[in-house]
Amino acid sequence: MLHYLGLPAAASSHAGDIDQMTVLVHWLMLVLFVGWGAFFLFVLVRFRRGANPKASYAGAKGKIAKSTEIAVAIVEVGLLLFYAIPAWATRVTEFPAENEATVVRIVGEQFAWNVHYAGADRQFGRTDIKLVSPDNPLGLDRTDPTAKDDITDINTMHVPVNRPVLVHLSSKDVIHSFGLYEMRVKQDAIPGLQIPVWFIPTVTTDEMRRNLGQPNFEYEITCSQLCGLGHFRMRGVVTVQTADDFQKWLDEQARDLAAAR
Amino acid sequence: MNIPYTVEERPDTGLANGKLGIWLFLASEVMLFGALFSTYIILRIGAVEWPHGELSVRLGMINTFVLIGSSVTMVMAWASLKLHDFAKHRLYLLATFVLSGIFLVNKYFEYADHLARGEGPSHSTFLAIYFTLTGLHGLHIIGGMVVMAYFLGPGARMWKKYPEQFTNRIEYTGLYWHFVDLVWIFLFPVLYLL
Amino acid sequence: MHSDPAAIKKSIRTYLMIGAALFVGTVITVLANQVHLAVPLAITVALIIAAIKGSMVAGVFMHLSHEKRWIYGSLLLTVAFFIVLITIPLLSTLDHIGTPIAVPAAAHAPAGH
Amino acid sequence: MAPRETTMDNATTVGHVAHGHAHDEPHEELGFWRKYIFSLDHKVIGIQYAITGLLFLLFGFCLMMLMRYQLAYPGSPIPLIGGLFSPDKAPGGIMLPEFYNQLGAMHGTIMVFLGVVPLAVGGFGNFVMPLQIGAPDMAFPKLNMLSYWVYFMGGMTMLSSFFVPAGAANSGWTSYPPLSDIATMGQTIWLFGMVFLITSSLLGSVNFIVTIVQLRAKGLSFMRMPFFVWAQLVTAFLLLLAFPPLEAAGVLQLMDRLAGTSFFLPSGLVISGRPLEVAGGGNPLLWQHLFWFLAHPEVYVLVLPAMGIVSEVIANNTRKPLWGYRALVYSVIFLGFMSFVVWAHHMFMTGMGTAMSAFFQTTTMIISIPSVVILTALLLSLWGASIRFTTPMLFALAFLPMFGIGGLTGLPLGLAPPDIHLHDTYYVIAHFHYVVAPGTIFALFAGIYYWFPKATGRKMNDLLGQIHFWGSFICINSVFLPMFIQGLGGMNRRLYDGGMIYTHNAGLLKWNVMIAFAAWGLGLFQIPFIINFFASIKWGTVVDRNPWEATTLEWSAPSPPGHGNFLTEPIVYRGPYEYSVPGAAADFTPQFEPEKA
Ligand code: HEA
Ligand code: HEA
Ligand code: CUA
Ligand SMILES: [Cu+2]
Repeated sequence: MLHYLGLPAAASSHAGDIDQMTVLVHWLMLVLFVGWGAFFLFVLVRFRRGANPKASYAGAKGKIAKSTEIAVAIVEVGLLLFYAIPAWATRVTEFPAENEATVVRIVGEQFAWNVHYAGADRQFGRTDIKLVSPDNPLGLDRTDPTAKDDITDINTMHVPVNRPVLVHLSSKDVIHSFGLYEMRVKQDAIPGLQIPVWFIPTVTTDEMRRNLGQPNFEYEITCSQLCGLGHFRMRGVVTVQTADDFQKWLDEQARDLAAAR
Repeated sequence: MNIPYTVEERPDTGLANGKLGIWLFLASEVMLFGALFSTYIILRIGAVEWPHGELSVRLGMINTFVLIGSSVTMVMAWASLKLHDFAKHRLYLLATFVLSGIFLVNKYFEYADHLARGEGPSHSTFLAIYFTLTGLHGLHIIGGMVVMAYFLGPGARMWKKYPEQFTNRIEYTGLYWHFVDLVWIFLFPVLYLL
Repeated sequence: MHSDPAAIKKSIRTYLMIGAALFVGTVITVLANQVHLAVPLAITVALIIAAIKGSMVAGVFMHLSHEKRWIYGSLLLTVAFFIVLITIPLLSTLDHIGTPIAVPAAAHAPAGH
Repeated sequence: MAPRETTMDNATTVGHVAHGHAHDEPHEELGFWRKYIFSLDHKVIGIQYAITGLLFLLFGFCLMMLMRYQLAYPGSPIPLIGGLFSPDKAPGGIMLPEFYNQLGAMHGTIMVFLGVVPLAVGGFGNFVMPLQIGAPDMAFPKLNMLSYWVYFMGGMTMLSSFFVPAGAANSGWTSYPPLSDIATMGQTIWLFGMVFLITSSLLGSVNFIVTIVQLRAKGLSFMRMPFFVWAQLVTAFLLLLAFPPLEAAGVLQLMDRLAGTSFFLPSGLVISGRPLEVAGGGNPLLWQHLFWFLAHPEVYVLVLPAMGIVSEVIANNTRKPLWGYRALVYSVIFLGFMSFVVWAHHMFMTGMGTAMSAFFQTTTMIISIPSVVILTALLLSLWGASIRFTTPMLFALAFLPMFGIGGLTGLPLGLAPPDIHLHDTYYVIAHFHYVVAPGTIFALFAGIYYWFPKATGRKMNDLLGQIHFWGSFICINSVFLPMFIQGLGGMNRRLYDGGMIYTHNAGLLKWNVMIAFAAWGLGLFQIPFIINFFASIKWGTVVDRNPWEATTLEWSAPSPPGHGNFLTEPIVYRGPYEYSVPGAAADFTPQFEPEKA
């Protein structure tokens, strides 16, 4: 079934659970639809005026209806209790600890994703909306000691594979939505709120390119909430790397920062 | 051809059409103000600090008295019709009209005072809610006054021809008016005191 | 409902009494507010008094104390959804995984977008 | 037009009667305006609603056919009509993103609030319901006329917004702030339009409830009411209690836009690089709660009347009683009640905690059960039937599997974890279009073919009807089925370029072309219907009172019914669907036929 649903390739630790649930629901839907559909078509033929000139006042007998309805109810309860509710709980409660995760601040704006790493000191520098300017979209206060080593970027995000990623999601202006289809992640970015999002990428970009045979494949951040006339082009890229590659990238960024000062 | 139960009550429901109609309308009004109270609660929960004593309790209290008074005169206006005392009815209805006028004048001074101090709706969440809630309530007052004016003026003619129906209409007007009063009874503590 | 003059006369007396009671209730609310109670207590007191006054108006002036099945039914439904409308959005706001971003309130300027 | 002649002559007396002092009034002859435009007769008002609603449906559809061109061929000039658009919409015939968003928002708004609801409730409700309960008219005819005209003004307001600077509302039919708070002037017009539409609906729903409760004919107990009337009753309650919160929200958003308040604007917003000069302290999610508190019940407002119509048509064309009438009634009541407590299933991605999401997932699963019950009952009604495949019956039958698809695909959306993947993708678009387009719209077509003879005294042409059905059925499925594939593949909705910039959509773009052609084909297949509709008014075969040999009260009135509807006061002797009663002479025993001792 999973294959036939044609979902994008899964690339996070929890994607399996979600896909499994999607598959189960679609089985339920398929069974119901085919069951009723078959009954429907049979009845249309069997009881057309030609075949059955005199309708029966009594109509259908028996408990088929009640039993199907009860069956549907039971399956739905099962889906809720054993899949949906627990799975959701892990999404919104079991966040990784800051020290054993790659922590990233992501701030949506019309129409870009600002990416903010705390740098070596693992502390995000102070930001102030009064400092916001074209070359400092986050309004990061570089004079703040904790901000000196902060790494910022736009529309590109780097994360190491097989290590929890903890995103602190927010927005500067309107509601955006942080969608990562391969990771089965989606979360609205709501101004005035900082919302945590977590996932564990399990396939690096390079591996995925090989698996799919698409040399130019990228994990894409899609904006999934109408946010204005640029909504359709509010695209970001997530590069999932091996731990070393990621470390290399971090060092580069640090060097560039030093050079800049 | 005649639409049944415009005046007399339908035996099995015990209602005339208008009675059920006005109550359903009030039901929707409950949901309207319900949403606004919900807004008030959510914004207040999320507020960093909430201003106190920004409004003049004195004016608010006076207006509460005025509205309660108008509710009494309104119900009296209806009762006197039931007693077939049309003159009294007009007196009470007029009183209700005047009282609601006083309420609005009072409100005007309150608004003017705030605006003079540059405290418009855009000044703070509290004032935004204050102006929106009292503004909508004020519109309801004005609506009520229009209806009363009608029954004091041209509408009154009906009394001669169709007394019971006129009485019903005054009753429905009263129901609406008491509701407006009822809303204020909640608005006053919520906005002025808490 | 009551239409014979005697009954009306009697109910008029109740109307006046209720009117008086409402005045008193208002005074009490304001006084209760003068003695500065703890905020939650103040709120409950004020709302309880308001509720009592409200039910007086509804019960007597609007004759809800004796109405017909259909009106009770409709209002019951309304009250149910009213409660939903007040509580559920509030609960959802409280049970939210996001944390408000503390911002020094922006300059109080008459806004123009 | 035939029905108007007869229905409108003494229209206004109805009004006076409503206010009780018509007994001694002379019948003055009415001028054209009072007769055809400002009529107080529920049948005329119903027809006015229906035609206006149909025209808006057509308009909303045309907007969409434009959008589908942009999605199929992004950035290439619209052929033929492209030149007609002003440069701020489509310079050189190439649609701008601004314009695309306007079309999207207005398509949704128009279809829901100006098309389907006015047709299903204002049109069918007004015309059929009083006839089915044996009432001479609505309880408050003047109010009835008022609600039509307020609706009309709302519609005109919405249309006018296309011509204001920067065009119509462009924040989606959901109008989420802060985007809508800072949006262009069109949004203000949209809000005023909504205030009109909501007011109209409120007046209408009060009128409907009072009419059903108070004006039922002698002997028509609640459990003898046709299912259509039940559906209208529940719908009216939904409108009455769910719309006011949106009206409140609309007022708040107007305050934000016009008075500079910040109900929906949190502190510290930075719009295009500049801090926004407002007090702040607002809450954007508050709007979503108030909006969906209406908009979820609203979707049942879209479907309940459709279910009512389908039940009537099925009972009539199966020539047997509906299966489980009581189950149907209880389900529709329960459905209406539950629809007030599921709304936040549209908000799972806003950061809901475990408890609330568990609550809304559960209520959402619960609400699917009554729908299953209703569909099951309608399906089992076919068992033992003697099915006449008339045009209305074809549309009514098609409704069942189409609603089935739409409804079933609601289930994965109702479970939060699968919704992570499906939220805001074309899967959602496909889900609800299956319920509203091949679902509700088909049911409305069924209703038009079914009651047209009652309204005009003439039947619509069957051949054209069959062409209309098969053409629409094939095209509309070719439009919406591929959207499930696109949605599962992760194609977002509301994308101006049809998702071109995303590499993961590469394999899905081909469908956009096919969908576009299917949509235009769907448009073509509406032409036979439009021709049929207007031609039959003049040339359709004349019919008597009861052409379908039906059992409900409307068929005891003349076709078209005169002023006051019934020649003799109707009396009800039995339930609504007494078809093929054993031992009866005919295969239908109308509600209004006295028992012969
Ligand atoms: C008429 C309109 C209508 C109806 C009836 C429904 C019915 C349902 N809807 Fe839908 N919905 C919409 C209109 C509708 N919806 C709209 C407009 C939106 C999008 C708004 C927007 O974002 O713009 C939406 C969005 C929407 C969402 C949000 C998705 C998202 O944004 O992420 C959800 C989530 O729970 C949902 C769930 C449901 C459910 C569980 C039902 C259930 O009630 C369905 C129950 C029905 C069944 C279970 C079918 C049973 C039938 C059978 C089993 C028989 C089959 C028959 C044959 C085969 C012959 N809907
Ligand atoms: C009742 C609601 C309704 C209906 C019926 C429809 C009908 C259709 N809708 Fe729409 N749609 C919405 C409600 C509706 N839609 C909403 C709420 C949205 C979301 C908007 C948003 O994003 O904010 C949406 C969005 C939406 C999108 C997504 C756009 C985007 O996300 O960018 C698309 C894309 O194809 C689409 C297509 C269609 C099509 C092809 C039809 C077809 O089925 C049209 C069928 C119409 C007809 C068959 C016309 C019938 C009428 C006549 C024939 C007239 C006869 C006249 C006389 C006799 C006088 N709709
Ligand atoms: Cu950002 Cu859409
Ligand atoms: Cu919904």
